[in-house]
Amino acid sequence: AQAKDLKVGFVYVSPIGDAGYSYAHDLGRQSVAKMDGVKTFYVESVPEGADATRVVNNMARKGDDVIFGTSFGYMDPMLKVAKKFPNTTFMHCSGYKTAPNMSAYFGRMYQARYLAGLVAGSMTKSNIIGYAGAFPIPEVKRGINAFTLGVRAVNPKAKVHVVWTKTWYDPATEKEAAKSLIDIGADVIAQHQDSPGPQEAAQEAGVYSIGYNSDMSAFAPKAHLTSAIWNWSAFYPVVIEKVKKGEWKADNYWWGLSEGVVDLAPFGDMVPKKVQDMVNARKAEIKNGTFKVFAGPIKDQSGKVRIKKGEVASDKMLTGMDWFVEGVEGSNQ
Amino acid sequence: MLGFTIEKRQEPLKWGSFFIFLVALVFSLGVSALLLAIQGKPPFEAMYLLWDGAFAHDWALEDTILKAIPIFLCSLGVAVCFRMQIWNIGAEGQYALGAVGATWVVLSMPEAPVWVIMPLMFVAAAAFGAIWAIIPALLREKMGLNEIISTLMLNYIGILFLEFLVYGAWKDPASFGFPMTIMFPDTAVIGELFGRIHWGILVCAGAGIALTIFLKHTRLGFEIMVSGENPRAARYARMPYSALVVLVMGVCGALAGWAGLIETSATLNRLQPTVVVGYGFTAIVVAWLARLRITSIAGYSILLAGLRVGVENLQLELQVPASFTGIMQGLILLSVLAGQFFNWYSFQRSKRG
Amino acid sequence: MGLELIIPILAATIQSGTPILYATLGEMLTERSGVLNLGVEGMMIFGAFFAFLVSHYTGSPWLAFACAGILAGLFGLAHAVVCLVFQGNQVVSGLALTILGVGLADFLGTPYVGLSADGFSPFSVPLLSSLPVLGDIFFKQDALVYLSYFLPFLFWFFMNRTKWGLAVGAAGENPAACFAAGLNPVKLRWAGIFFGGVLCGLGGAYLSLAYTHLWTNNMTAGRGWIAVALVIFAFWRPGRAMFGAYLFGGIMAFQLRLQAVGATLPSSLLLMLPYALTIIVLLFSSARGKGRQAPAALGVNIEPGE
Amino acid sequence: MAEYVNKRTNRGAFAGQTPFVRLQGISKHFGKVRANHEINLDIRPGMIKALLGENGAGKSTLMSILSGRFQQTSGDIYVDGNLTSFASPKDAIKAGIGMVYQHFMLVESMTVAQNVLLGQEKAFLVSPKEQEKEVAALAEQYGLPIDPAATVSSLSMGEKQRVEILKLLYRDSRVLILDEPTAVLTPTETEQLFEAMWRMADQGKSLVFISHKLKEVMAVADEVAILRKGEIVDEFKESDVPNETVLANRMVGRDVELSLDAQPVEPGATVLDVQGLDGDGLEEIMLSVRKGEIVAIAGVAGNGQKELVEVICGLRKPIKGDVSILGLEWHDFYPRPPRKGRSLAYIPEDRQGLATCKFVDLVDNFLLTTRHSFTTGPFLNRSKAVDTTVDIVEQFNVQPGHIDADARSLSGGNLQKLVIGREFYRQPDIIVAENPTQGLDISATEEVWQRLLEVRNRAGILLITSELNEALQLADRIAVMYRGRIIDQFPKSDTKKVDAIGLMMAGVTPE
Ligand SMILES: Nc1ncnc2c1ncn2[C@@H]1O[C@H](COP(=O)(O)OP(=O)(O)OP(=O)(O)O)[C@@H](O)[C@H]1O
Ligand SMILES: Nc1ncnc2c1ncn2[C@@H]1O[C@H](COP(=O)(O)OP(=O)(O)OP(=O)(O)O)[C@@H](O)[C@H]1O
Ligand SMILES: [Mg+2]
Ligand SMILES: [Mg+2]
Repeated sequence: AQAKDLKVGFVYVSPIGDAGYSYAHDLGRQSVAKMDGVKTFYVESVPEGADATRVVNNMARKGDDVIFGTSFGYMDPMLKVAKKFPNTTFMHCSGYKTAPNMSAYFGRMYQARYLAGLVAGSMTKSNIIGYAGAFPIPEVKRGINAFTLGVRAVNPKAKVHVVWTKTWYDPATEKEAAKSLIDIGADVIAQHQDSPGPQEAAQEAGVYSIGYNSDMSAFAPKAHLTSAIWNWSAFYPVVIEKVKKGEWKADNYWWGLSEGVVDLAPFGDMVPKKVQDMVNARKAEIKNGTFKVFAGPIKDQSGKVRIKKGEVASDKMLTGMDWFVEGVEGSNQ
Repeated sequence: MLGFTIEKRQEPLKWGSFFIFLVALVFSLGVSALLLAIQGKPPFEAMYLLWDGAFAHDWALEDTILKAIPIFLCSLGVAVCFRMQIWNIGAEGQYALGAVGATWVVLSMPEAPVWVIMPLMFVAAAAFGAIWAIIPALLREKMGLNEIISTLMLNYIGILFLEFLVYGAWKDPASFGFPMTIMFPDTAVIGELFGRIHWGILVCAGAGIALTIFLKHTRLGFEIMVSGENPRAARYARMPYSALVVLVMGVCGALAGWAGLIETSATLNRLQPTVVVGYGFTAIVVAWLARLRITSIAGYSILLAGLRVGVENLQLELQVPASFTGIMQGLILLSVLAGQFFNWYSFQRSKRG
Repeated sequence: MGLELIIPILAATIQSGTPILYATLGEMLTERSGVLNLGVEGMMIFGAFFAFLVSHYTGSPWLAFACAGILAGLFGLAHAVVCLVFQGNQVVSGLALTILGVGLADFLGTPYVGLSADGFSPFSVPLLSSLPVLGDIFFKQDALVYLSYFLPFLFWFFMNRTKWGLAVGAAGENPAACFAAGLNPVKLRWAGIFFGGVLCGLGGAYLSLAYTHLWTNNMTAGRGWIAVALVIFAFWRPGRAMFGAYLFGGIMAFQLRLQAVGATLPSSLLLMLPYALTIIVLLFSSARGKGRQAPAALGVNIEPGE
Repeated sequence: MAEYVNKRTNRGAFAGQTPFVRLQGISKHFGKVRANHEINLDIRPGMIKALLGENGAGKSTLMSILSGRFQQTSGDIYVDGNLTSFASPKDAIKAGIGMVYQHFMLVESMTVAQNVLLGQEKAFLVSPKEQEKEVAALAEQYGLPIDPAATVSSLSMGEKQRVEILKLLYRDSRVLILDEPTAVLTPTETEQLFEAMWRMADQGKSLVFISHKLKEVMAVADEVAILRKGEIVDEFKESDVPNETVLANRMVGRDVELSLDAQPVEPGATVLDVQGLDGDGLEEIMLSVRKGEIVAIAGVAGNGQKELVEVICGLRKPIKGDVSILGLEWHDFYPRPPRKGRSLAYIPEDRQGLATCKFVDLVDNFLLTTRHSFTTGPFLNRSKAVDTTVDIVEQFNVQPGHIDADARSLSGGNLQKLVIGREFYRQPDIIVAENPTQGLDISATEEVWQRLLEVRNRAGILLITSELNEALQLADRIAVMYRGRIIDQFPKSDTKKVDAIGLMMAGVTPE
């Protein structure tokens, strides 16, 4: 029944060899490639902006049926191209603009971050938790906030200290950032970069760590509590299936724990059974929708109430989250 | 030793040099093809795809030219500095500052009519870029600070300054916290001229012609040439050496600034950190390959831009990784560079046993 | 900030300065032989990759360290071919080497991202590490750091107290004189480029064997360029190279800790610190006019038949 | 003027021995240029052989072949009767042949001892102390006093030359080639050099001596060979070296006059006035030059002449004291670029490095200091400059006269003529000429001297020279400089003082 293969293109912002964000997306692509009657293509290291327009345009011109753009900065370029190619399906990751032939999608990584925060908050003794952040953009800040909410849910005295590295994959600098956090007394290190540098720092210093992107336990078996991980294989094949069946429609897909796009890696041995049970219970609540991470009241760093009691942050607010919740220490720029 | 000696030519090759360039190019493409063949990719198809994606269609040529525009402008300025033996490797930072200057104008008068906002953007971009270049010029002349180091450091500082603004005060409130300014109003956007080519290309042409006339036919141009050939002779002939240093650096900064302006306004329509993608460094390579000659700079800008664009086609069709661009670029540079040797020298069968 | 934070900062300073120190000395050696090689970044990442590769397969960090140096040195010889044989422009050739090196390491290294390999870990030097303050700063590091303590002195000794070092220096100052004295300045420059490349490769190896035990693309992240700048900063003197590398590493370590304790300055501004301070420190020292001059023939090719 | 007394003691001792080196049919081409053609030459032990010839005759090229720096296009070299070939200076050094080049081949940033031992260190590890001891001993042996620990850049020209000679002696060279060694030396240093040369010859070494100064050749040489256009035109043995005039005529191929007729001109207005100039090593300099006169500053190089000239010519700010040029204070005169009329012309010693750009053609080199005469608005009128350059090249006999050739393709003498033509174009009222004939051959020297005498009618000339003969030939007034001071000034007619110049240059004031 294969008259013509479905051609699917992916545009990545960094090389897929970064073991991180683009790599995770590429794993998703590979599961699409295994589907019958589907061919995949990709271009990596495409800077946001003019280059992205050109690449997306060329993909459409070459007859790709579905194009996934996996970085925020591809939003406007894809929108431009989408207008010119009404028969092509465009999927943009992490943005908010849509068109009749363009959807936005992302994963609710913050849910996994919150769970990781529960673990960290239970394990800290010094009540100082370090967080090595990549760039001060909403996606990272949202993760830090969710993590901090998790930490303070079990340990209201704990603080989360943030250091920005302005890198996505510089193991040396990221390790150094983690060490700087350990130097000020942090005994759990979380990270939002793609390299396992911070994990190493934690292992060497004998403190705990929380990974990101994929299960990072191999890098720091003695330190690794858990990781907040991506699983795009749970999403991409579903979309392609929809397109093939003609069921696709423009929408805003935000999938999370319940769909399996994000998850928590297996716990390290040092995490007590009691904590594991508590986290798993909360995970189930999130999955079945009885618990919302960003449910008010939530105050920001200055003590101002940002989300009132009884309210839940909208997806729009989450998309543009530009402030830190109470309990985060550090600059939000 | 090998039965050959090296002879220096009395005159450099003229048309032969183009032939040598082609041979070097073919050689490096051959090595690249070989690398691909080792990886199990079809080498001839790959070379065809490269050509196809960079030059063979209207749209491909448009893409290439669009990319060549900022490279050309930066390279012009860099070449002027190098002619005077001022090692300005700060075009990247000056480019960033130019983008900042232009954006500053847009943000402070978004409502202004096009004939006010556009000229002011050009003035501000030139001024910001020039200031970023004149700082190291003054440090060099007044304090003896090596300009390689100062321009290199100012690159980092300039780019971080751009980030500081865009992550901070200049962030578009409607950008959902992402580091980018508001969209420029139409009055501040450099429009299309033919096809997707915007009229920034006219700026290139103008700058190229003006600079050629300036260097060839004016007294200051002559003084710059002499100062580059022999700074001591320039001092002897009482040329205002320090002022000339400031002048060439200023010109380079202004041109790089314009490149930043054009890229921001014409292709991004707003300022965001990704406007900085290394054109300033590519410009150094282009300037040297062109041996600082303006017409050659145009050619090499298009060549290097075409390579960057063409390799994407390779990625799409053959799943060749992006890093292959770097490999090809490096190989082409090295072999063209080595080939230039034959412009001045030839191997002769040695006469003595 | 109290002593309990200053000591870790200084210890971190040494660690983050060490890869830069290796590379700076490498570029310095090449420049002292009269060749400007802007390919430091390319050779460093080449070294970083092969160090990781060899260690990953053999499990022997020392072997990996040696291989990284040799392979990076051999890679650097492309610069020698272009500049010494074909009289190519040294600036472009070096840039090309960086572009090629980063590309190759990326191309070859992608399958190894995310794997880990054995490497060097810190150990305390008996006796010395129990010194108050100094022990914690200097003597609880890894073997490659200890090695690097000797490097500037060895460099100085080689250049000033050995036959070959003096010859290399002469090739950088006045190749014609060197030739007339019966030496072969072109060969000496080959050596300068090779061994300079070796040191750059070792600097890269430090990143993937000691600083972290990982390989990723773009691992050097601009450190090669810093090394090029530091050679000038150091006025071509090895002792000052140590000062420059530690200064730079120190400010980097300092600004991260400033963030960690909760400073609310925007990170962009903090990240400017190392670059701005490099200029300022250099201004002070060049204002005092205490610089050794650049090698007189730096960047000038030796024409055949001259 | 001092006559050199030949102090050889055993000239005859080596007579009849086979030559160390025999050159047979040596030719050398640079592209189309035929620098040497079919040259046969013997170099014998214990002999000082002088090579004479005009600029560009091929002397340096021939000796560079012998020292391994160049390879001959054809011809053979025999050392001790055996056919040899030199692929590099290393081979020549091994064969015992060494050369002191016209432009020294020293590493300025290294010490004397390091330079002498460069490439010859006996062990891998080098001890500066040992090296210095060794070099000091060698210097002692040949009477070439030098501080082995000094950095070369701090040495005077004469000392640098001693380092070059020590380098050769350290390598046990049997043949020492000295290319225009006296061009940069003071009379005393020249004398010391000659004594060293005699001592070396007496010990059986062969020396080749290239010079344009016939007096020196007559004094030191045992044998003379004359080159013209790449060929040997004459060879004289010890016994039959003819007089200077004959040598000069053979060299040039026509009759040359060896002395000038410098009729004094009535001096006019003061064009340069220096009052109490102090600082930068200068002390209380008082000096004035009037139109129509040539004032020579005689003195050993390095006694402040450079600083004085740089102040007068605007390359250095006066620290204390008054300098007035053409009636204007220094600070009023010097912001102005060089323009036609009411201007100062500077003919520097360093023709290649300072007065011209090597890789630039003659027109642009001409424009260097005359550019303001060819400027309209911001533009430079190059076609007019081309015409003028053609005129100047013709008028001043610059050979070869291709104006689109690079400056480096001109020989020293022709480059100097171009510089002089250019500087005279602005019709300056004051001319500062610094060793204007250094390195030039006889006919070029003669031409330059003539030009300076001619222009005296409308300008005042300050002549800085380390060559006494030049001062005596040209000057109306002579000032002697020593350690930054002018220790005496007198007219050339004051024969008593003129005789004492040599002493004054060494800092001894008579009376
Ligand atoms: N490297 C070179 N390339 C091309 N031509 C050269 C080179 N060296 C010398 N020549 C030419 O060879 C000829 C002989 O030059 P050479 O330097 O031997 O003359 P010379 O007798 O030493 O002159 P001078 O008295 O000025 O020192 C000249 O015509 C010169 O132009
Ligand atoms: N690279 C070169 N290309 C062409 N000609 C050259 C080159 N180098 C030297 N020459 C020629 O060689 C000649 C001799 O060179 P050299 O440097 O000995 O100058 P010179 O004539 O001896 O002048 P001076 O005695 O004042 O130094 C010059 O006249 C010049 O014509
Ligand atoms: Mg000569
Ligand atoms: Mg000469």
